[in-house]
Amino acid sequence: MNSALSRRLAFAGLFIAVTVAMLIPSEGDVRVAPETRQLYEWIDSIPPGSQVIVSFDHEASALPEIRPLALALLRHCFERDLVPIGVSLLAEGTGIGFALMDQTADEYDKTYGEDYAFLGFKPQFIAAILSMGESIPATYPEDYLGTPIDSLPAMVGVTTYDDVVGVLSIADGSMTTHWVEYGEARFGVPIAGAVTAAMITSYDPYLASGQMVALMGGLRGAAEYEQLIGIGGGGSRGLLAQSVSHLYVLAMIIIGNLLWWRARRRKGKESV
Amino acid sequence: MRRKLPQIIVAAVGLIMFLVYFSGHPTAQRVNQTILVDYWQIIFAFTLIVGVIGFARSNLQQIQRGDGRFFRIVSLVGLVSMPILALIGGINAGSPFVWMFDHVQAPMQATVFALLAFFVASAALRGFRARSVPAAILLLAATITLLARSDVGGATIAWLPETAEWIRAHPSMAARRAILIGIGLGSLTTSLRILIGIERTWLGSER
Amino acid sequence: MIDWGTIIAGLLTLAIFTFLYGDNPIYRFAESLLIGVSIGYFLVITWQNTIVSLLIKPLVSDGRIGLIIPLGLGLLMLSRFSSRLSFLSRLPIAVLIGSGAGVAIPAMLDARTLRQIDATIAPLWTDGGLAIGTIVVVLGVLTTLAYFYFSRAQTGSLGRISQIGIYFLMVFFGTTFGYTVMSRMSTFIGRMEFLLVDFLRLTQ
Amino acid sequence: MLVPLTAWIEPDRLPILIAAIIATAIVLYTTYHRRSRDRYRMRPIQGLQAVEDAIGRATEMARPLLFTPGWGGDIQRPTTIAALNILSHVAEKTSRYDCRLLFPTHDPVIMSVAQEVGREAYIRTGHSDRFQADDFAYVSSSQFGYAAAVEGMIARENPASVFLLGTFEAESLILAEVGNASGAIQIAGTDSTIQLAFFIVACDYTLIGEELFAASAYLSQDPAILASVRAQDIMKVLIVIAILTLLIIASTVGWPLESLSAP
Repeated sequence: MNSALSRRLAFAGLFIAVTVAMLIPSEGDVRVAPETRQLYEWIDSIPPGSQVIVSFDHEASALPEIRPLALALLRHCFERDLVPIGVSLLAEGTGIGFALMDQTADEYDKTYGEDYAFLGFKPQFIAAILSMGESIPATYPEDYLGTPIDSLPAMVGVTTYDDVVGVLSIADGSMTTHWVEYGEARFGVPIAGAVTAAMITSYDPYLASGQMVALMGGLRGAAEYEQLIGIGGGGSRGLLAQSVSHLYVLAMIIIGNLLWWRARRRKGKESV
Repeated sequence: MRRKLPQIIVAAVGLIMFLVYFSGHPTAQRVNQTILVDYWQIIFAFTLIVGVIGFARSNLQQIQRGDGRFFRIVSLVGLVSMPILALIGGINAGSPFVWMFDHVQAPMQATVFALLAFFVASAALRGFRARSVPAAILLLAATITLLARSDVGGATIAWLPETAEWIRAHPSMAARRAILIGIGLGSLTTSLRILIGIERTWLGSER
Repeated sequence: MIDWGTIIAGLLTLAIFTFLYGDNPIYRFAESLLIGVSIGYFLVITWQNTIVSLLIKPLVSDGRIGLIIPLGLGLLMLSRFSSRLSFLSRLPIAVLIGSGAGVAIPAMLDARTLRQIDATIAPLWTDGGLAIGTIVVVLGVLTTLAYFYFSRAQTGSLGRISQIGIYFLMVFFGTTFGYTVMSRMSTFIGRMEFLLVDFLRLTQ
Repeated sequence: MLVPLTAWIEPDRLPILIAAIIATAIVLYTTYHRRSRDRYRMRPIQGLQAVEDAIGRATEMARPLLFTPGWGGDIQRPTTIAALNILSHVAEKTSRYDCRLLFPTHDPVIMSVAQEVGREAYIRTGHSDRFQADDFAYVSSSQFGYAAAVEGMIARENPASVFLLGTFEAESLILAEVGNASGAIQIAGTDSTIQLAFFIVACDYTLIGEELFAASAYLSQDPAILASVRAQDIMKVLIVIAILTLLIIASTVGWPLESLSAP
């Protein structure tokens, strides 16, 4: 079979498998991974009224995975009456982060400026993280909407990382690393991460060493978190399609190996 | 002079930034803040302008030459339309600028990202062969991880999730930690070389 | 009312998917548009958040004259358009590179080296017997470090040790591959959800 | 001006200062101690020959060579610097053989520096007339805008060889798969560990993590860069000794200090 054809067949198979799985309704409980529970318990232990920085360190492309994670976390924050302060290290996280906070705040009748705030984007992430550690008001003289931040009740008493409980980095890439290596290492601010599944293993050493307080990831992590807070959402949907797609990839690996073995045996016979 | 002065600046700024790390003194903090916010961020913004002008210029040249004219024009229209929309309607929720982001940029980006799912499938079919012991180990670890995180209708093998978690927290984490240490050292020595002035690649030509 | 936003988003989504069959003008149109729009978006956001909020406003309304220096350095970047003066752009780049290197040294030493060494150290045996997890971690860290040792040929005992390091690396790559597959599939499922639910309205 | 020293220095950061001084001393020693420097030989990294072959192939086929440093890095990142070192070597070769060199990037600063590096290499070989600054292009800062641009470039310009060296994130597999489908020889190298599994599968040769730094030293044979590879190796030996010693202490008498470094 030529390679262009086999590629297209593999593509078509994935399309069909996922589409079919999505049209079948599915429900059910999932096993909650310990790391997801750890993040849940960390947020649950924060006293109401405390400010926490929520950093939207992702782009629009990762939304399918990021959105359920962010929504579950923001809902938990608002339910516990925490005061999330939104920032973004990537330009595209800005609009998305603001929209997500807006949406969840509405669900819990929270008022902008009092119960939460959104400061927006600063380019050059390392510089942004370090300069917030020296002074948040100097880094963000005004919020995303152009209001001077000293007029926002939500920002009262917040000048450096010492005045917040921690940073919750919602990331689709390595931005959380920079929070750990510059924010935590230098200013000692606790870092928790909610990241795409792909990124999760790269943060394992930081979790193991205590440089991160908690870490969860992926659509699956979002589904687990939704189960913990008892609010269904995007994570729980699509889980069947997710599992089917995993099995599809495993099938591809097995078929690829079988074909290769057969070809090798045939070649071996010819040479004998 | 054309090479000396930049090198002096690098060494001076680098040393200052290095030293203020160890100080919590208000003066040190102010210096830190000035360099990080005023210098770093503002200079970056100007380099972006340079990049954008370069992009526009090279596209215009190619339009004149006639290669891919239509597509170059599409790019330029896209590029110019965003600042214009921002000027007209601002950048807050509900503005045309945000509409463009939500309905043009974001869906396309997410779809380019989604192409990856297909490339993963074809790479799995073509590339992952148990050719050698290391390759077989890679495949085994991948299989355990994937199976542990797929439960169709609640059906999973009982010991699988815990095994997968143990692998991730121990052997896998250990290798990642060693890579982290190694890259940390690599970054450290490169940074030191830049400050000392041994590393001059970034300076480019003599002219 | 026709929801033009969803229709446009849906068509553009399909246009990108056509690349799976091969490069074609429809894809190329979408790609060109994406490149242009994304540069425009980034330019606007950076202009608003940096040039306006950190430079123009503080300089004009608060009279922070000191900002003239970074402004001047920034303007020097524009010298790149002249081949005679382009060397001037090295000065602002020097500020970026110098400060980046300066902040990286302590960060790399602390976050990546000392803290990770610290986390590796734990008793290898306790009252309950050997601490298997710790032993595996220590073995993994040391053998993988040996693989990244460049000063000697990987033969003899160093070769054997670093071979074990390769096995650990492969476990890491395998685990990571598994998680990455999950991520990529989630993204694809997300796009399909948009196509099936919002665009084609085939399901709820 | 008498100020207590503690007002200026945070005591809990002292271990890092000490470590930084040791590291600096090691780098200075390996760079400037001439005798030990001249004796030093780095082990060849497997498959670096592939770099030369890839350049040769592009020339023979009279097709361009594409080099891109990935979306994740900026100019401050040592990975980027290492990639630019390799770029300098590659550009020297392409200038001699008059082979077109494409360098798309997501970062305007990297673009500026790469143009300088490229121009310098072309001047060195006496072929400054062949240098095309516009081929060192800023394409888009957005991850998938960049990916789409490079992907399109690979599909259309049909490069004979593709170098993916630098900091990559999710775009890695898009680029590697498209390059693979186009039949290009691909050499990848990155410290972005998650992407390595994909590069290993889709590319002809992959430099893992630190090997990228080492490759830039090996290719340039620049004594200063070689010296820093050696410095890293010395530090690694120190780390291994430290871990082993502390492990023995921790396992026998128990570790007396709470933590090695700042909280």
